[in-house]
Amino acid sequence: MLRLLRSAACAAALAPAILASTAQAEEFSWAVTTDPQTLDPHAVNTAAVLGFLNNTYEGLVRRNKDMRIEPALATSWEPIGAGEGWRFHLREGVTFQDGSAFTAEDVLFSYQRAASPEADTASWFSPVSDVKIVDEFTVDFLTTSPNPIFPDSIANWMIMDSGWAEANAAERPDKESGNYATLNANGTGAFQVTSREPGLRTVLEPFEGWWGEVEHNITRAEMTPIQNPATALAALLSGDVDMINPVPIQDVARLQDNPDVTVTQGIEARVIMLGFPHQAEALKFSTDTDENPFADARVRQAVAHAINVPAILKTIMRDNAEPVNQLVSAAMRGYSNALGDGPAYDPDAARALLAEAGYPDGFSFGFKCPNNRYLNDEAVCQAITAMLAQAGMTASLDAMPVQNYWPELRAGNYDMFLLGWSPGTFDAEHPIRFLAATPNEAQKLGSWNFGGFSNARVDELLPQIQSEIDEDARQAMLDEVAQILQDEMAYVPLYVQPLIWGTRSNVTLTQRPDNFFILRWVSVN
Amino acid sequence: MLAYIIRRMAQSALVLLIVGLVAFAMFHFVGDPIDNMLGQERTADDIERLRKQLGLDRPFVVQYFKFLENAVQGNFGMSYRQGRPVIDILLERAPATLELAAVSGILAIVFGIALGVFTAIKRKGFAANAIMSVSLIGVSLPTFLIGILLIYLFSVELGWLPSFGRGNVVDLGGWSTGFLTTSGLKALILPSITLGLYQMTLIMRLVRSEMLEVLRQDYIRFARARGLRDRNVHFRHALKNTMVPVITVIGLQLGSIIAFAIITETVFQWPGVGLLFINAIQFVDIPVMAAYLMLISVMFVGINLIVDILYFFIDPRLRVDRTGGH
Amino acid sequence: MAAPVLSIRNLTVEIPTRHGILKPVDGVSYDIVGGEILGIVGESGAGKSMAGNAVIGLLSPPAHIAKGEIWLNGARVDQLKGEAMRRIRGKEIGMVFQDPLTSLNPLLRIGDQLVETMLTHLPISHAEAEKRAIAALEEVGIPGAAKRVNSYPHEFSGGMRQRVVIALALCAEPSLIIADEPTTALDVSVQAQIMALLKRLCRDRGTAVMLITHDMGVIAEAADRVAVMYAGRLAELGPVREVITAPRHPYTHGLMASTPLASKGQKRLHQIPGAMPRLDAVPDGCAFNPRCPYVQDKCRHAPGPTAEGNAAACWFPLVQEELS
Amino acid sequence: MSETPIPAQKSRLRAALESDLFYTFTRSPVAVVAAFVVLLMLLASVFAPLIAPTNPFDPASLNLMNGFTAPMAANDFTGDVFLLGTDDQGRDVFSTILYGMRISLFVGVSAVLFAMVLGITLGLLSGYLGGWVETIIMRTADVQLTFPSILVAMLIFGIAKGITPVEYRDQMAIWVLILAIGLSDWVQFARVVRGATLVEKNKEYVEAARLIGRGSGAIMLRHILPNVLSPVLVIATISLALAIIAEATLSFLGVGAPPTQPSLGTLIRIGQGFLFSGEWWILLFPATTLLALALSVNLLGDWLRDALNPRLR
Repeated sequence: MLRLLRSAACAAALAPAILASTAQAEEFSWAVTTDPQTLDPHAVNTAAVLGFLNNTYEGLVRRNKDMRIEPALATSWEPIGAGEGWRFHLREGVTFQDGSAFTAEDVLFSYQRAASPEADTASWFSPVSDVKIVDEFTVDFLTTSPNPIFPDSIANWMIMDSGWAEANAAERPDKESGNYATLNANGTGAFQVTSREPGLRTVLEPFEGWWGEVEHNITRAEMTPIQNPATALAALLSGDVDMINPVPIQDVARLQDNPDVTVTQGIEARVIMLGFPHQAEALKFSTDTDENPFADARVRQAVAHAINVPAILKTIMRDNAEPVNQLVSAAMRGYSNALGDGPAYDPDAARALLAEAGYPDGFSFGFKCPNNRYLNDEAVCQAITAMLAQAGMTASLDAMPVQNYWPELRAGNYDMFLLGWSPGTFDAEHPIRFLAATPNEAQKLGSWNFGGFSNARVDELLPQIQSEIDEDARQAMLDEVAQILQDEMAYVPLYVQPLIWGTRSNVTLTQRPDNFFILRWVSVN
Repeated sequence: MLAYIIRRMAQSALVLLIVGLVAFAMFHFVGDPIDNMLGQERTADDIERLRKQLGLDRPFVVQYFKFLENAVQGNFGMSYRQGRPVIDILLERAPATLELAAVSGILAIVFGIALGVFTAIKRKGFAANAIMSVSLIGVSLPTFLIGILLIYLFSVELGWLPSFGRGNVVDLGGWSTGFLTTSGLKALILPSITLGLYQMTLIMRLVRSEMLEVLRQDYIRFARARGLRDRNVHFRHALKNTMVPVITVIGLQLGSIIAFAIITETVFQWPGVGLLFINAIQFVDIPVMAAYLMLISVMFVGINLIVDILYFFIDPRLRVDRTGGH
Repeated sequence: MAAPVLSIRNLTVEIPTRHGILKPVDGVSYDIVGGEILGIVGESGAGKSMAGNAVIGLLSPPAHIAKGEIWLNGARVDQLKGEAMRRIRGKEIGMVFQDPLTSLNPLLRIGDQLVETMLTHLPISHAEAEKRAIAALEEVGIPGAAKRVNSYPHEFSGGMRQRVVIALALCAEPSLIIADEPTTALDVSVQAQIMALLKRLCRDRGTAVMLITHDMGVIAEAADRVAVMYAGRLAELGPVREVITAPRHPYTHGLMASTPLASKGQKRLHQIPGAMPRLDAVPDGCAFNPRCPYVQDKCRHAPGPTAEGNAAACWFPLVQEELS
Repeated sequence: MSETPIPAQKSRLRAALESDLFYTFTRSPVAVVAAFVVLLMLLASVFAPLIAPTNPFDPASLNLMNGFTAPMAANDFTGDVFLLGTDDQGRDVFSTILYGMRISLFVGVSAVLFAMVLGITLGLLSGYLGGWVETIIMRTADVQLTFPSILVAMLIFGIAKGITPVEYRDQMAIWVLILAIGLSDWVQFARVVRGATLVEKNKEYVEAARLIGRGSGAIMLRHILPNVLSPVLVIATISLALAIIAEATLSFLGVGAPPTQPSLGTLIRIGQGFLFSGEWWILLFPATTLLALALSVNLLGDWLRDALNPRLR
């Protein structure tokens, strides 16, 4: 039996590719760099997976075009008592794509599933002590302490149909062996997955029974992973795909001049920064010192002074990124407006600080950097290496693929490293919890604080921030932490990574700072 | 002959064992799969638990024998990344690579032999010398650059051919083929040229030098002295003798076509096993990497076996001591 | 005397090199009539084989015929090119090479090699060619020819293979056979058989034979006349018996004296002092003059007279008693 | 990459060098031009520090604001002018090419030398000694051929990086590359040398040397080795071109020379990112240089193959 996988496109294939994309106006195809490794919304907590699944699964709440929380499967929610938890009122008449109805049972099941040890999303629910079904369309989430940001923190928690999961033996996520939910999806979202070939293509078609108002005009959408940036760009230029993410930064200017292509730019949530081995006795890769200069805040400040961030943004990022003075971007909740600018580019000041710290002739050290994780990461690290050298700090740069990078950082094989952080909750509390809190395995704190930065005041403020309901009081504490981190220069924040999407010019879409590509906001003209 | 084949098979099995061992040794250095299986909110506990679950905490030798034990039963485990049986993924991807390799291989063999014979016969001619020199460009630029330049020219600038992928494929009972659709055939052109160019050059040069060697043999002089037509001398007498050493190398080349497909597939986003392997490296998908290397080895050993059997048909002297090589 | 099958007139082959133009064959003339075996003898490098290659048109470039004429059955062939010359090869001139081990294509059955040769030159059907192939093998004395016709060359012994080669050379019934050292690579015991075979076949068919060899024994046994070559030139030409028993050129004399066949009775073999000059250092005058025990002034300046018909290329030919 | 076919070679290399080789060389314009290019590039790499206007490997001397300057045009910010422009780091492309060529040639030559010494040794041993030595060596070669060279190189690169102490890893990158490419390349040397050794060891002169009591080592080195040198020389030349290309390919796969000390391959890998963005010079000049270098070496190898094979002359 012959089965045409893309029946409609056969005729189109005979015509030149550019005509094909306009002739099939409602067909849309886009290229991503990383294929989502699973369709299970609770198995892996990464942007590639959650971003894609937002098109087919939905949570109780969702983010709108401005990243604000808006009702989704819950129509409204309110705190219970004085911070005992949150009550969600569920939307009625919602069905899953397989036709079964959405009820409070599904919410409870999805909580149990997403909070299970097998899931990768359990940390979202660490403040939750219990979940109770009040009635068929009301659910209570009880928290151990007041949790003002809880609705925000579950925006990517997606609801799965309990009956479907049980029928297909997918009651728990299975990262190792996978299960039915790894390759199949059954959400309540605007699109349903009609074909899934991992690593090759995933086809989405509109879900006719969706509860929401349709803004898009897509009849069929196809997602293809393309790893090589040049190939992806060629595919966009030749019209083989309608959208690519990201556009290589160096190509932005050229694309903007191309009438067939539109570039959509924005500021991502991801802050790029430098990290240090705060607790190390000595540098691992130095040839001229057996101390750890980076343990001294003055040396870290010297690093900040030595780096010409504007020059990096001008050349390597080509004016497509914004400098930043803290660990979150201005688009995030809890961003500290009160915080002053960080150390400006000033090589002389850097040298002076080094001399003050006892290193008038500088020192040598090893600088680890990923080469396939962040936009132009390797080039940025090279530029930083050059700038530090000009201030007397001789870095030997070791750039490596990310799969080797994290193990190196965990093993402490670095004297300085590059890190990008995107707060999953879109809140300034997030990086404090993961990057600045003293590492504490039991309390799940500081789990990405490789250098072991430790400040008693920060550790003291963090639980207060987490439970403070008053916005102003909370912001004051966030400002204080931001100030401490800047004074200590725990990390040297460099810039906010840009979002650069390229589309054919007949496509309109909305870009969100979390870099999620939301298909229901796309139309093809 | 049967005894010979059995002996070859035994040797091949040994080769596979060693390949497996080496492949496994490598995995300790390609990185840690854990980071790709967990999101940024994972804890050290999560890492340890998953490591244990995957058996990564056990000694390397234990892991290897476990792998062998399963592999013998045709079970290559589950992909860490896709959570599916590796064997399914490989079977799904193999047609793309095999079709690409087949087209590239045929291009390389047909043009390689034709041009090799031509340049050998017209050794002093201008055209032959021009072909010899120009062909070197094919081996003097890295494959990935040739691929990117082809995309730039034929997809972006001219818009004639697709820039990536396989086009539309038709499913023939589990085998997806791009041969039956126009877009599938068009999609094959650039990748197969990119992949075949290097091998074509090698085969051409090999055929030329072997042919020159054959052409100065006594039996060719004798054939000429008997007044046989040039066509007969070149294609019946010379080419057949040329093929004896050439077949060995072509066999090896076909194996490396499949390996070199890694690069071509990356450049053209060709959904074959090579791309799968590169992705597997990126995500430290150890079972996929191991199975891929075993697959390559099996193919290679198979090709070598076929080459050996071909000898029986081409060379009546049954001279199979190829280890001497040419 | 009948009209010669092959007639070579003043043939000169040249090879241009960076050391100047070499003349491996320099002004050689001789005739061969049908049924006659002309032995060409000389040391290696004397130009024997080169002359044979020139006749059959298989000189490998840059060697080429610079001067002279080659006539075959009354037609001039030295100026024929490509296809015209190819039609003559095999059809009018057969050739037997030195080494039967390498003369046969190892990958083709001998029957096929015979058939393809006949089909190339003779207007016969494939079936007829196959029949004749078996007959040809029988004729050269291959036992069980009907079966062996399907065998591959490596399934034959050296002597048998040379028989096959002779069958191949003769299968299109050429009027001239060039046999280039046909027995050198064979066991002594087989040599005589092969020579006898060649001799018999050619006598029967009236084929002219150019028998190139360095072995005076073979010449003495098989040839009717002999041409002695030295440094590309013809030193002496004459009936075998005369040349062997009464050489007139001092080189021939030396050659005979150093051959066991002709010098039996002598206590030790004679040796000519020195060595044949390299082609890029052929001396002025007679090429043999530096080694000649009878050299005179004239020999150092004037090239020897041309040996034609029945003569020696020597200004002062020996007139001597028979050696034996 | 497979073995390059070299017909067995009998004449003595030295004799060829003394007379005919040089003669045929002068008669081949292609060879003369190729040799000239190779020589020029060799000299340029050796004397790169003297020729290059800047030292691109000295990070302290770089000015990022010079980045993306077009050839022979003044930079928007600094007003500096560069012959072949600058790359994304503000490095003078001409200088990076000179230094990159140095790395490429160093890696290529060292890898081939390494492969050659290893291959000749193992080839001689297996050909001359035979028996289990031969079995082990040639089976190992078979196993290695089972692994396509590019995978072998990746594998060795991975393992070597893994077992190198972290402190030395930065300096090791280049050596690891050499090891990886060299180890993936020895098989063809070994095969050819073994084949030639099998032919030579039964020759009368080897027989004679054995009879007068020469030791195996002496026979291999003094008698057999000189006779296998010319095919080895030809393979070495072609391997050099292959090694340079292999280094570039490894660089594309992310296991090449470090970006702070880029080879030609790394430069091309970086430059291909700028193919569509208009900064053509970052790709074009290194790619042309690599092409010219590899092409010339290949042409030389071609010529050498024909020239050292008297029967084809």
